[in-house]
Amino acid sequence: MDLTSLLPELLKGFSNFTPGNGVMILAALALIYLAVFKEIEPVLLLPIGFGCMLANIPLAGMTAAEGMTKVIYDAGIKTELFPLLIFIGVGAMIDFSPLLAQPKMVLLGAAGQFGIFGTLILAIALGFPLNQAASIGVIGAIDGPTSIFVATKLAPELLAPIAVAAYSYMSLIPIIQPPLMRALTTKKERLIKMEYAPKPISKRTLIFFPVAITLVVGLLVPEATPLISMLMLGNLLKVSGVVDRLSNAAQNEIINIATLFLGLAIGSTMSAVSFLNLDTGKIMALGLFAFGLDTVAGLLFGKLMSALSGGKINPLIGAAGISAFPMAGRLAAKMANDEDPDNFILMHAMGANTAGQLGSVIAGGILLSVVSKMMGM
Amino acid sequence: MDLTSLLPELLKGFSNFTPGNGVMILAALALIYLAVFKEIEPVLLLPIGFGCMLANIPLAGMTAAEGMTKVIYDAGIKTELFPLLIFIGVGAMIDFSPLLAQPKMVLLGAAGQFGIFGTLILAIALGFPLNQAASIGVIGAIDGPTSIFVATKLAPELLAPIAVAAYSYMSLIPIIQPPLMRALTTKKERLIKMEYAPKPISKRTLIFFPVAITLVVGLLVPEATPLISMLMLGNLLKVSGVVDRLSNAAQNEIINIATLFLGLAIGSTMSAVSFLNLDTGKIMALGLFAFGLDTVAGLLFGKLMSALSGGKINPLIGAAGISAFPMAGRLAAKMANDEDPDNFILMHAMGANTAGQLGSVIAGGILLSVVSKMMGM
Amino acid sequence: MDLTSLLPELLKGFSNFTPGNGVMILAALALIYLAVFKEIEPVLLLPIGFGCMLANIPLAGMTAAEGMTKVIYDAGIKTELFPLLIFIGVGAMIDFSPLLAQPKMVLLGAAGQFGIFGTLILAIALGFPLNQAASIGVIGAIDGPTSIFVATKLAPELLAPIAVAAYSYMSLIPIIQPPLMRALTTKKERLIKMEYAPKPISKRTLIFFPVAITLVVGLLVPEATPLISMLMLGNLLKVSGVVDRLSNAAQNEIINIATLFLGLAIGSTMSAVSFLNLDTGKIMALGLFAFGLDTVAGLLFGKLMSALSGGKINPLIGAAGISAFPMAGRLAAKMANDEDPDNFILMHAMGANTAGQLGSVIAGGILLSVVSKMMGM
Amino acid sequence: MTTNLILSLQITALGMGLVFGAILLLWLMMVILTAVTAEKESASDSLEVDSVDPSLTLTPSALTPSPSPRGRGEELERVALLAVAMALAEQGGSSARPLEEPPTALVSAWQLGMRTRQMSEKGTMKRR
Amino acid sequence: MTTNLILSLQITALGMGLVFGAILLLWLMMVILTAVTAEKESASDSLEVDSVDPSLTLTPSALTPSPSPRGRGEELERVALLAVAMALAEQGGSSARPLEEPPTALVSAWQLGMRTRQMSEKGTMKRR
Amino acid sequence: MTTNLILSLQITALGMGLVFGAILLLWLMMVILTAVTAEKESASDSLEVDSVDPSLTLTPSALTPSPSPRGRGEELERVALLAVAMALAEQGGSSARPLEEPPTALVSAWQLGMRTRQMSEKGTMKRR
Ligand code: NA
Ligand code: NA
Ligand code: NA
Repeated sequence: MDLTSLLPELLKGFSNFTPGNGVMILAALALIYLAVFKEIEPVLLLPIGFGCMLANIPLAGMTAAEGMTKVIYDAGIKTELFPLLIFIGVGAMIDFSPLLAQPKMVLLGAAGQFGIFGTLILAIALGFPLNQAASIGVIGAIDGPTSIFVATKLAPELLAPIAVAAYSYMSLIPIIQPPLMRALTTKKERLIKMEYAPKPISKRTLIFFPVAITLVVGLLVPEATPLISMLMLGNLLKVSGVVDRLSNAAQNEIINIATLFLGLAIGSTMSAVSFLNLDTGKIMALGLFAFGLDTVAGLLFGKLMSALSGGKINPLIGAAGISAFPMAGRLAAKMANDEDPDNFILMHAMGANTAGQLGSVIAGGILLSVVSKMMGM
Repeated sequence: MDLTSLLPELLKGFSNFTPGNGVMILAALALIYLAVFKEIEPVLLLPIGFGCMLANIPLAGMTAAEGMTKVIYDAGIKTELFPLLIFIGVGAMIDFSPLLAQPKMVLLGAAGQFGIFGTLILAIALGFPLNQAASIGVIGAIDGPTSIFVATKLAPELLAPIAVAAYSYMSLIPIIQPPLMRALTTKKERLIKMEYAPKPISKRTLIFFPVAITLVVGLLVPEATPLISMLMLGNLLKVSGVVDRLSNAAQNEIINIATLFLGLAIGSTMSAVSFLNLDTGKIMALGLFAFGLDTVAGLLFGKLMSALSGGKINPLIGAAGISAFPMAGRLAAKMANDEDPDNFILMHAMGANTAGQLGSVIAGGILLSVVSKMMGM
Repeated sequence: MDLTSLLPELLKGFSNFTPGNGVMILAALALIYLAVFKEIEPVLLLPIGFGCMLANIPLAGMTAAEGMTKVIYDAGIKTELFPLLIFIGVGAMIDFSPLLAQPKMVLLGAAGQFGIFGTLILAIALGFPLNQAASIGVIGAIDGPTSIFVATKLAPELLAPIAVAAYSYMSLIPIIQPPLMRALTTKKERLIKMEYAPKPISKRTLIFFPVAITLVVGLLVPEATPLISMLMLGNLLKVSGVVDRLSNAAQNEIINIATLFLGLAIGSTMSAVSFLNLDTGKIMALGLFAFGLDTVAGLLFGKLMSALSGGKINPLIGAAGISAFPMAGRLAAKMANDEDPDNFILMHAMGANTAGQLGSVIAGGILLSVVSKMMGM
Repeated sequence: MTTNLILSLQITALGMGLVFGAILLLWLMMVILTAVTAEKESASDSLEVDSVDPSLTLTPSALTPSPSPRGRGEELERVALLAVAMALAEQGGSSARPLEEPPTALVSAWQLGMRTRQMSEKGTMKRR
Repeated sequence: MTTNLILSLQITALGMGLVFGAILLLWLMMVILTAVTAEKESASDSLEVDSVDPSLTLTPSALTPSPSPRGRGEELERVALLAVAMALAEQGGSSARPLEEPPTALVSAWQLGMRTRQMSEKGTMKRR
Repeated sequence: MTTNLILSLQITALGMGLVFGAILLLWLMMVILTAVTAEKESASDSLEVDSVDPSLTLTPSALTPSPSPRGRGEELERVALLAVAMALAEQGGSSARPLEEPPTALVSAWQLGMRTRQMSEKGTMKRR
C-alpha cells in the first residue's frame, strides 16, 4: 500500500471545497439562524438550511445517486407526495365556518391572486422562459405547498429558490403588508366597523363543504384537483368527527414527517452549482414583488367592495385575501384594532383569508393548466 | 396564441365527464354519507369514498402514471404492505386470553369459514373464473386485511368491490346476524348458561402463543405466513410488555397511516370504466351471501357442539366464529343476554371470535395456496 | 383435478424444512427470549428474532422478490435510510452539555475506538477479506446504526451477524466491562474524585455545536457525513427549541417505525443458508473481542490522562469513551460510586460517553473512507 | 420578447378571468349549500358547530351580537372572553377539546364495542 | 361450467378439511402450550395477566367464579362490576393502564438508565 | 496473508491517527465555540440551559460546587437531590418538562397566531 497516495484522499474534503460551497454554507447558516433565532417558519427553513449545508459539503454523497436526500427527494418531491401530504394536515387545521357564514368574502380570495400573474409578466420581461416565469409567479399564491407543487411540475430546476422565497416572505408578512395597508387605505376606511351577524353554520354544512369544493374545483380546474382534494380531505377528516384517528394522524405524524423530509430534500437541491446564479437573485426579488402586488391588488379590490357596499366593508380585509393563512387574516384584524380598539373584524378577515387559500390553489391549477397546454407539455 | 383553442381546454373537465363518472360520484357520496352519518366503518369507507370521488373527476390525474393515488397504490397495495401493516396494529389490539382459557372454542373458528367456500361455489356457478371466484369467496373471511391480501394476489381487478363489500357488510353485522340467530336456534338453546372456570393464563403463555401460532400456521400453510405473522408480531409486541414504543407505534401511527392510504388507494381504483359493470353488482350480492352463509355454518356447528356437550354450550357463540372481530363476539353475547338478563357468555363468545380471526387468516392462506397451485400461478 | 397431486403441495412447508431452518428458528427463539425475558435491547432483538423466524419458514415468501420483508429491506436498508432515521431520533435524545463543559473529555472518545482497528487486524488474521474485516471491526464502534451503516456499504452479506453482535453485546456492557475495569485500575485510581466546576453552557453554544460538528466532521471525513449530520440534525431539532413538532416526530414516530422495520429486515436476512456457517461464529467471537479491546484501550488511555494530570482524573471514565451511550457512562460512574459512596463522576463519564459517540461515527467514516479507497470501491 | 410579453398579458387576462369565474361559481355553490343544508337543520344541530373547532378561530354563532339592542360594552366583553378562550384553546391544542359523540342510530348499541373504540377512537380519545 | 363446479366442490371439501385440520392442530398446540407454560408459573406470575390488557376484554382469572359455592347473585355482581370496568377501560384507552414493570435480574440495575427509558419506555410512559 | 496483515496494521496506524487528529480538531473547535459564544451571553441566557434537557443528564450549571469553600456534605446533598430529580425526570419522560418560550422580537406579536401554534407547537405542547 502506498500511504502517500492516501494523503490527497484524506484532504479531499478541503481540496474539493469551492468558494461557491462556502457561499452556500453561509447561506445555509443564515437560513438556520433565521429559523432558530428569528423563528421565521422554523419547521421549514431549519430543514432547508440544514439540507443546503449538507449539499455543499464536498463528496458527502448525500445528494448522490444513492444518497439519503436524493432517496427522499425521489420518494416525496418528484412524486409530489410531500406537498400533498402536508395539505392533508393543513386542511385538517382550517376552519371554513367564517367563510361559509359570509360567502361573498370569497371574492377577496380571487383578487388576492393578481400578484401571480403580475409577477409572471415581469418574469417574462426579465427573460425567463414561460414555464419558469409561471413557476416564479406562483410564489404569489403565497402558499408553500401550492408553490412547490406547481414549480415541481413546470420548472423543478427552480424549486429551491422558489420554496425559499415562498417561506421566507411568508413570515415577513407582518413587515411587508402594514406599510402597503397604510399607504392604500384612508384612516376613515380603516375605522369602518363591520357587522357580524351570520346565520349559524350547521355541522352538516361544514361536512358537505369540502366534498362540494372538491367536486366543483375538480371539474372546473382538473389540474387543481390534487391540491384542492387533499386540502379538503384533511378538512373532511376533521369536521366529520368520526375519524379522529385519521384526522390526528394527518395533523401530526403525516404532516411532521412530510415537512421534515420536504425541507431536507429541497435544501439538498441548493448546491452551489445550481443555486449560485443571477436567476436566484432575480427570483428572490420577484418573489418579494409578488407578495407586494398580491397585497396591493387585495386592498384595491377591498376598496372597491367597500365603495360598492356603501362603506360597510373595511378594505383592510382585502389584504387577507392573499392566502398566507392564517397570518394575513390576523394582521388585517390587528391593523383595524390598532386604529380603533373597539373595532373587531377578525371573523371577516379570516373569511377572506380562507378564501385566499382556496383562490391560491385554484389560481395555481389554472396557471398549470394554461401553461402546460401552451407549452405542449 | 390562439385563445379560442383554449376554450375546449377550459371545459375539458365537463366535456370528458361521462354518465358513468356521475354514477360513481354518487356512489362515492353514498359511501361518504354512510361513513360519516351512519358511522359504517368510517376509517375505511370515508377514504374509499373520497378516493372513488377523485378517480371519477376527469383528467384530474390522481390515478395517472405519476398521480398521487397511483404512487400510493404501487407503494402499499401492489406490494401488499398496507394490509400487513394494518395487521400489526390489529394484532396489538387482540387479546387471546379468552381463547387460551378454553382451547376447544378454536373449533368454532373453523366452522365459521364455510361461507368462503360456499360463496366460491356460487361464484363459479355464476360464471366467474376460478381466481376471481376465490377472491370473491374470501369476502367470507369477514376480515378486511385478509380479503384485500388474497384479492390482491389472485384478482387485483376486483379489489375495489371486494373491499367495499367486506367493509360495508362488516358494519352491518348487527343487522345481518340476529335474524339468522333467531331462526336457527331455539329459545331454550339461547337460554343455555355456560360455566366460565378457566385456569388462569400466565403472561408466559400469552407471550409464547403468538410465536407458536406463527410457526405452526407458517409450516402448515406457508401462504398464510405474511398475514398470520404480522398479526402475531403485533400481538407479541403488546403482550411482551418490553417494547411499548413499538407496540404503540403499531397501534397508532403505523395503522393510521396505512389505513388512510389503503382506503384512498382502493377508492381510486373505482373508476367508472372498471367498476360500473354487472360483476360489481354480483360481487356485492355474493358478499352478502358469504356473510349469511358464514353465520349459518357457525350457528349449525354451534348447535352440533351444544348437542355433543349435552347442552352445556350455547350455540349462539357459533355465530361469533365468523371473525368480524370484535363485533360478532359482542353480538352473540348480547343476544344471550337479551333473552335472559342473567346470562353472560361474553368470554366464550370472545374466545370463538378470536378463533374466527385465526380461522379466517388460515382459510385465506389455504385458498390462496390451492387456487394458486391449480392455476399454475 | 388430480387431488393427489395436491398432497405434496400441502406438506410443502414440512418437506422444504431443513435442519438449518430448525437451528435458525431456535436461534430466533433465543433472540426473542433474550429480548422479552432478559430485556436485552428488546426494541431491536425482538424484531430481529421475529424476522429471523419468518426467514426460516419455508416458502413463506416474506423474503422473496416481492415479499414484505424484502420490500422493507430494499426501501430502508439498501438505501441506508433506517440507520440514518434512527440517528435523527438518537441525536434528539443526546445532551452534549457535559462534553461542552469539559472539552478535553473528547480525547477519551478517540481512545475508545481502538477496538475497531484491533478487531480488524484479528479478522484479517483469521482470513476475512478486507471489506468484511472492516465491517466486523466496526462492531467495535459499539454503536448500532454506525455498525449497520458501514456494514451495508462494505459487506452487506454480513449485516445480520454484525447487527446481532452489536446489539447483543451492547446490553451485556454491565457484564463485560466491570471485570476489565477492576483488573486494569487500582483501588486508589478508582477512588479519585473529580472536581466539577465547568463554566455554564449557553443555549447559543448548544445550538451552534451540532452545526459546527457537522461542518468540521463533514469536511474532514466526508464519508461520515450521513451519520454525523443526521445525529446532529436530531440534536439541533431538539436544542433549537423552535421545532418541537419535528423533534418529537424524530424521537417518536420516525425512530419507532424505523427501528421496527430495521429489525424485521435485518432478521429476515438470517436464512439458514446465509447465516449458518463458521463465519457467523467467528464474527460473534470477534465482536466480543472488539467490545473488550475498546474497554481496555479506553481504560489505558484514562490511566495515561490520569497520570499526566497528576492524579486528578479518574481512569474509570476512560471506559465510557467506547460509546454504548448512555450505559457505559453510567456504569463508569457506578463503579466509582461503589468504591466510595461519596464519589460522583457521572458528569465526567457522560462527557466521555458522548465523546465516544462522536468518535465512533468519525472512526466509522474513516474506516469506510480508507477501505473504500483501498479496494477501489 | 414582445410576443412573449403579449402572451403573458393574455395569460394574465385569461387566468384572472378564470380565477374570478371559478370563485364566482364557488360563491354560488356556497350560497346554495348553506341554504340547502340549513333548512334540514334543527336548532340543536347548529349548536354543535360551536365546539367543532374552538382552537382555530371564533365560531360564528358564538359571536352573534348582530342587530341586537344590547350595549356595545356588553358585546366587547363577550369578544374579550372569546379572545381569552381562543388563547386558552390554542395553548391546549386541538386534542383537548371535548368532542361530543355524534348521535347515530345504527351504531349506538355498539358504542362500547372495541372495534369502534380501536378503529375510530372518537370522543374521549387522549392519545395525541 | 360443470367441470368448474365440480372443481369448486373439490376445493370446498379440500379447503374446509384443511381448515379443520389446521385448527385441530392449533387446538392441540394450545393445550400443550397452556399445560407446559402453566407448570412453570408461580401464582404471582399468573396474577400479572390481569393487567396485561384490561381494555380489550375480560381476563380469565378475574372472573374465576367457577365451581365455587358462592351464590349466583354474587357472581353476577362481579360480572356487572367487570362490565363497568370494561366500559371505563374502553373510555380510557390502552395507554392509561398501569403496566407494571416486569422484574428482571440482569437489567434491573439499569432501570434508571436512559437507554432503557429512551428505547423502550415502558411502565409510566405518557407519550400518546 | 502477511501482506494483508501488514496492510491492516497500516490501516490501524493511519485510522487511529486520523481519529485522534479529527478529535483534536474537534477539541479545538469546542474550545473556540464555547469561548466565542460565551462572551456573547448574558447571565440570564446561560440559565436557560438548565431546563433544556433535565431528563437526559445533569446540567453543568446546576452542579457548580466548584472551588467553593462549602462543606463536602452540602455538595453531596445537592448531588443527591439531583439524582432524585434525574430519576423523576426519567420517569416523567421528556414531554413533561416545562420548556420555556424563547423570547424573540419579530414573532412575539404572533405568538398567539395559529400558524405558530400549528406548525411549531413549542412550549406547553402536550401531545406525546
Ligand atoms: Na394567494
Ligand atoms: Na371468517
Ligand atoms: Na466506539
